[in-house]
Amino acid sequence: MKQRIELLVNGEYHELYVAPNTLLINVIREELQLTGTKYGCGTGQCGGCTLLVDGEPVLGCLTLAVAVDGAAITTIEGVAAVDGTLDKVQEAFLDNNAVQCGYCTPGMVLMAKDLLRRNPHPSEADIRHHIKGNICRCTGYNGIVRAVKAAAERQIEGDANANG
Amino acid sequence: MLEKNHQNSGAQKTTSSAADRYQVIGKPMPRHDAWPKATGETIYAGDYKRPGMLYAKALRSEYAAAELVAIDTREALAMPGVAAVLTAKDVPHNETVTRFGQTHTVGGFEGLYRVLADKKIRFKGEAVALVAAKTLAIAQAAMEKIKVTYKPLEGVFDPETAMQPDAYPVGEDASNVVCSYKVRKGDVAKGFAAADVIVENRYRTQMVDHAYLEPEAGVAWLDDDGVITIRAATQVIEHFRGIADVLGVPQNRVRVITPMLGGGFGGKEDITVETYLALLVQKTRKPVSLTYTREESILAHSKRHPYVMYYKTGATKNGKLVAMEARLISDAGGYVYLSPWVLLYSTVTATGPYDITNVKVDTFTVLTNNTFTSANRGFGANQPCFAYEAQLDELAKKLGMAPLAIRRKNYLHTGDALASGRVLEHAVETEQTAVKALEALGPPSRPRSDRQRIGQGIASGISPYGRMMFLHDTSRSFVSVELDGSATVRCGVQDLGGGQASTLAQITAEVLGIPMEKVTVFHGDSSLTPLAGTTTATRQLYMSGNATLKAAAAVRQNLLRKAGTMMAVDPDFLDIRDETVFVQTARKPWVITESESGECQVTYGGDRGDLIAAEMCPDPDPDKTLPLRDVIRAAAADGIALFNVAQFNAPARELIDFKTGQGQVWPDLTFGTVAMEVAVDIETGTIEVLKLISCFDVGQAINPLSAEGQLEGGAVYGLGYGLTEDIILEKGITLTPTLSEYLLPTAMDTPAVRTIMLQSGGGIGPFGAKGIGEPSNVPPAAALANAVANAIGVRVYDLPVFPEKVLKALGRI
Amino acid sequence: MQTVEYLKPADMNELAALMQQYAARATFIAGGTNLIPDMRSGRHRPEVLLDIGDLKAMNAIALNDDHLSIGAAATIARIAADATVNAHCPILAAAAAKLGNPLTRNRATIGGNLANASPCADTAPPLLSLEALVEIMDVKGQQRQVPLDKFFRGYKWTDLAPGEVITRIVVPKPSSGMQGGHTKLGLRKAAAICVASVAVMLEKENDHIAKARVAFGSVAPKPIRAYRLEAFFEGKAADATLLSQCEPILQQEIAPISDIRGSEAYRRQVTAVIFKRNLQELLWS
Amino acid sequence: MKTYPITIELNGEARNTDVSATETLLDVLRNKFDAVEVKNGCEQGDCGACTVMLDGKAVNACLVLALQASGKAVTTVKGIGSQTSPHALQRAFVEQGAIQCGYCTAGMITAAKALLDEKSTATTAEIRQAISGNLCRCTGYKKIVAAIESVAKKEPATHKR
Repeated sequence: MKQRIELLVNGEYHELYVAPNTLLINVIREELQLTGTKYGCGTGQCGGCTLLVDGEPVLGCLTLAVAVDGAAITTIEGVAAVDGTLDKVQEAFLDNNAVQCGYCTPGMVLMAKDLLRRNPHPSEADIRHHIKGNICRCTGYNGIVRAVKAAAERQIEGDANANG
Repeated sequence: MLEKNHQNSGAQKTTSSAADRYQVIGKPMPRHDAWPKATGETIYAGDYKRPGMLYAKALRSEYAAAELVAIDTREALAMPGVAAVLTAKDVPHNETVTRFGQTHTVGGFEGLYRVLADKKIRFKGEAVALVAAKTLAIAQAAMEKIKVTYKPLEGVFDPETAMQPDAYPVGEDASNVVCSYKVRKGDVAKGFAAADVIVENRYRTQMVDHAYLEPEAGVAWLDDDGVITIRAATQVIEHFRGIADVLGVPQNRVRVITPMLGGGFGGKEDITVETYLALLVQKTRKPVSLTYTREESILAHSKRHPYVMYYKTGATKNGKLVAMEARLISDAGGYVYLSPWVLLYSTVTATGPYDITNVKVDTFTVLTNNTFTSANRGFGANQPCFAYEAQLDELAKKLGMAPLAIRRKNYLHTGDALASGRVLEHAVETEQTAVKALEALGPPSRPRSDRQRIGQGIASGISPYGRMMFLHDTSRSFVSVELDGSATVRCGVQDLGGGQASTLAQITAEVLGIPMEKVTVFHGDSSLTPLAGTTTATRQLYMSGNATLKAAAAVRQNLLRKAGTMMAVDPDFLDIRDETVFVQTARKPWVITESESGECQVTYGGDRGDLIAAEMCPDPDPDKTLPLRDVIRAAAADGIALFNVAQFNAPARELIDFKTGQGQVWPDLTFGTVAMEVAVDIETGTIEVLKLISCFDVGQAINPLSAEGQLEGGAVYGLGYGLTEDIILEKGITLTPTLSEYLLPTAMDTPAVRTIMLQSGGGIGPFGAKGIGEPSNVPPAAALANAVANAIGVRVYDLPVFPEKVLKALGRI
Repeated sequence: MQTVEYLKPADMNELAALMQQYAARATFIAGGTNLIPDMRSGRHRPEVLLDIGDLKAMNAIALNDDHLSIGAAATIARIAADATVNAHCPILAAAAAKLGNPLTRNRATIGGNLANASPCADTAPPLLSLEALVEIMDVKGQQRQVPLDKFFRGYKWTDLAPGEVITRIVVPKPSSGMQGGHTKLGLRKAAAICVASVAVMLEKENDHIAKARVAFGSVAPKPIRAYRLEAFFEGKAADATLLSQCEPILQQEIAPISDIRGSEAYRRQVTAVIFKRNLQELLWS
Repeated sequence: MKTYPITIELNGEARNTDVSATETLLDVLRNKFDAVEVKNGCEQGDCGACTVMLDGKAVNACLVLALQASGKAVTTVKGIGSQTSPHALQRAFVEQGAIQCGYCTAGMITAAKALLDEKSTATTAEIRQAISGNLCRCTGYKKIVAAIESVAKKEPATHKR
């Protein structure tokens, strides 16, 4: 028996009928065809399927879709502006060579955004701690850490400009 | 002269010296693309899907002639699920000029190309706005919400009216005449004075549709590198340049991929869905899919030009043609597209395959508010054929000669010149094709009732293969061998269903001495396969066949050099057969010559493939062999290139003299004859085709099964032109928008076409092949009209030969 | 986008109940070969679709004492192949075999062909010449039978009131002396829309024509019975002069239009030809 | 948009989905069941590119509502045979050059299969008649008719699977 759920994904409303055991990652990737969210392990050990659900990071592979009925979800596709203009975190990832194969990047970017929302001035230790559930096999994390730091600085600059 | 006569399809391919000489060439074999098509696995343009794909629709003008006053898209844009609505103002470069995959600009031929209608509507069906939405249903609903304000204008729908100085201007220019050409040879006045009989008639051909089974379709997306990638049914992947120009992005940021096409016939030569898709992807950054409905296809893509043709032909009493004067007017419809090129083809072929002493030809192509016209299989060769062949029969009738007899007095032969002065240096076997075709037709059947009349008719046709020489045509192909002995071809050909890709596999297999199944062809990708030019103008076997032959020959040469070292034999005496290198004692090695101008001539195994007595190998040891795979591995270990990318350059000439029409337009031409027998019901006008023989000099059939298929299919394509197909327009409005009104021949209307292939070996394609894709459909309509005239004693001068026209000609209505 | 409802009654009782409930809002679908393209193009925007295609009662073909009963949802392909139809009404089977193409014949139904009431409806001329009756059920479940000729009221206009449905076609069994002929002219040999068609039923007694029934398709706003032509032949001796004498009457009976398939003049000419050929065939061969 | 559940036995496998009243069998086969071997040529029943067998009878999928096909068996060309286990018709089409662009092929083979299932010894005239709703623009039909003929004659008893 399918259950009706409502989701606001990247600002867009969806009414869906899902089986109670359907995982959120499958709804995002298959029903909504937002394939930016990656499948890495299916057991919550890699962070590839990280999503922001009502602003909180959540692993799509460990979350039932029915459990997030009514939630607002952000996927990597919802981070950049509609016209393709990149978010500051994405820009920082590019500038700091934080992207190699790119498979962990969506999860990393979302985690970084989450961190910066909570802590606009994170230390390197804060950053490493925050992304510890997101595995990267290419970069050795240095570039990612640099990128998050740079994003934090830009955010401050940006805020300062906005304020000034 | 080699001849193969295929009464039945399939297996009983005769032994000929070609069959002995080649391992793969000349052998009937299933094409490599046939299996996935038979089992439903081929993914055509409209079958493809991308995650998150949007669906597009094009809103089209309701009027054939109107001023576009205003477009209000707000309501459509506000609908949930609508991602984009575009009008002319959203197109970065809405107005450019039409180019046709050409890399060499020739002044004076390009016409205005407008992506979306702006200011003035020129034909009904012109795209006014584009919509992309989450579902097709939403896109459709949004399209209905776009408010367009038109101010209807008078319009002009008849090309002869449109030529008048005070005619309604279709476009922005005062004159509707797009261009005109002349051919002048001798003095027609003197010629007619010397003629014993003269016939003068007005002929009219109708507008027809390509009616490929696959409507225009494509899917486009932004790839990971931000390149706009378009996977669409197109005959010209090199439109990527024109698309990039419209979008205002560098040409290397647009990629066009073409999967197997569900037919093209010239209708997918101009851009159809590609630019629309690219614009919507640029706007939404999401994958977008667009497939035309059948009605849309009939309304909005190009058609074959309707012609009005005035022909005056004079002959002496023994049947020699001494003068011909022709005036041809073609209806270009709303936009120029390929009309100037098509007209040039008609102009130069207006005299047919005949030697006429004095010739005067004047041709015009004119804009009207009808559906625009452009390339359609035959490209301007079909219309004059209907007229010049009717003229021949009328003259024969007046002179009391048989149709074949008058033709035999006048056929051009190898070494003769066209009225345009071009000397036909390659094989011209028209007379042979006519003799064979008529012979195969046999004596007329007996009528089955007193209301039935039996008639027989023949028509010979002339049409080129290869593009116009002033376009400086080129093609490229990549061939490599793999370590396991298989081979790979990468070539930018578009495969329309004629076996364009499969042929390349066959050529490669022949050259490398491996079975065809061991060759894989990757085709039709503007970014990843070497560009091979357009699949138009019956040029791919000629151009890309030769490029592939050249590349494969280079790989072969590298391998044989290595084998020579390994076997201690001069590589010139080595050959490959059945994946084995051996000492060849019976034929000459490869000859590839390239002139200083870059023209290329490829010859295989001696003079056009003839067996030549061996210059005996100094150490002929038949037991000395090496498996090809071992040679490949040894060559690889040595770092010898296992691949080659070759470019084939067609011979180039500059523009012809437009005052006289003198000059050389094409590299070579194909000649053939169609013979038909019909039964006409003189009370209802109903025509039944009893026999249809198609005889062409194909030069060399690379794959006889495919070549026969082209002749059979071309014959029926041409039969439909003669019999039932008619895009009927009333003030620019199509009255035949579906396939129940636009009548293609069905299996019930079609006789079992009998094909006769002459194989002169005298073509300039690989192994002496000529192109036959387009030529095969040129004579059938003319043959039908001649057969009907023979049956009923009077002639129908307008195509198609509808039953009603038969009764009118008979004076019964 | 409008929401369309779809309901598929299991039997005639359910159908009657649904018809009563939805009345004029209901659109019936059986083969759908006309309706589905019309829905796609927006020419037809139904609210409620009642699918009668699989109703057993409406698919039956049965021979009774004095008539043949053909369920309205019987497909054209079935009618063309049916032994009973071929035995008793061969001209109906022949016309059915020429309708559309083999694929559409497997879906299209006789009820749909008649309800669509196109002047070129292929089964109409034979059924008119067989003096068939159309059985109609109204929204209250009441049945009535209407002669086919009265059923066709004009161009694509029938006796069906909104919400009514054809349940079956009743074809009186032709007397054993009756012979029939049918010809359809189209521009192709298959998948052709009719340009002109004729159906003739004739009974000869000795050398006289005892009874004549003639119908035409595609030569008037609707398929027509040619009563004056019938009257002209009845009681006359089967004489070759009839062929020329009947022509003015025939031309008065028909009122063809000019369209993309043929002009009025062409239709007049060929209608006379195919009619006379059928007559000749029936009278003298 | 009101939807209804349907079950179709597609090439022997029960498939479920929800459809609106106006969706056609063609829409559902191509868009929901990914059976893109069923081609869209005109959506009017004029071309035969979308021919499938519905309970054994050849029909245009564009002229059948998906709901009308519910509970019925649909066979596409993929249900007739595959490259590893081809039907005699598919082999004949390939080997005899009856395929050019291939866009009509799936429908042609399906229409031919329906014919031979009903009459395994079909004559040439019956073959031409049976495929007269399937348009082909490339081949001129000759090799298609010959391919079907070769199967009809060769193996009169074996094409029923």
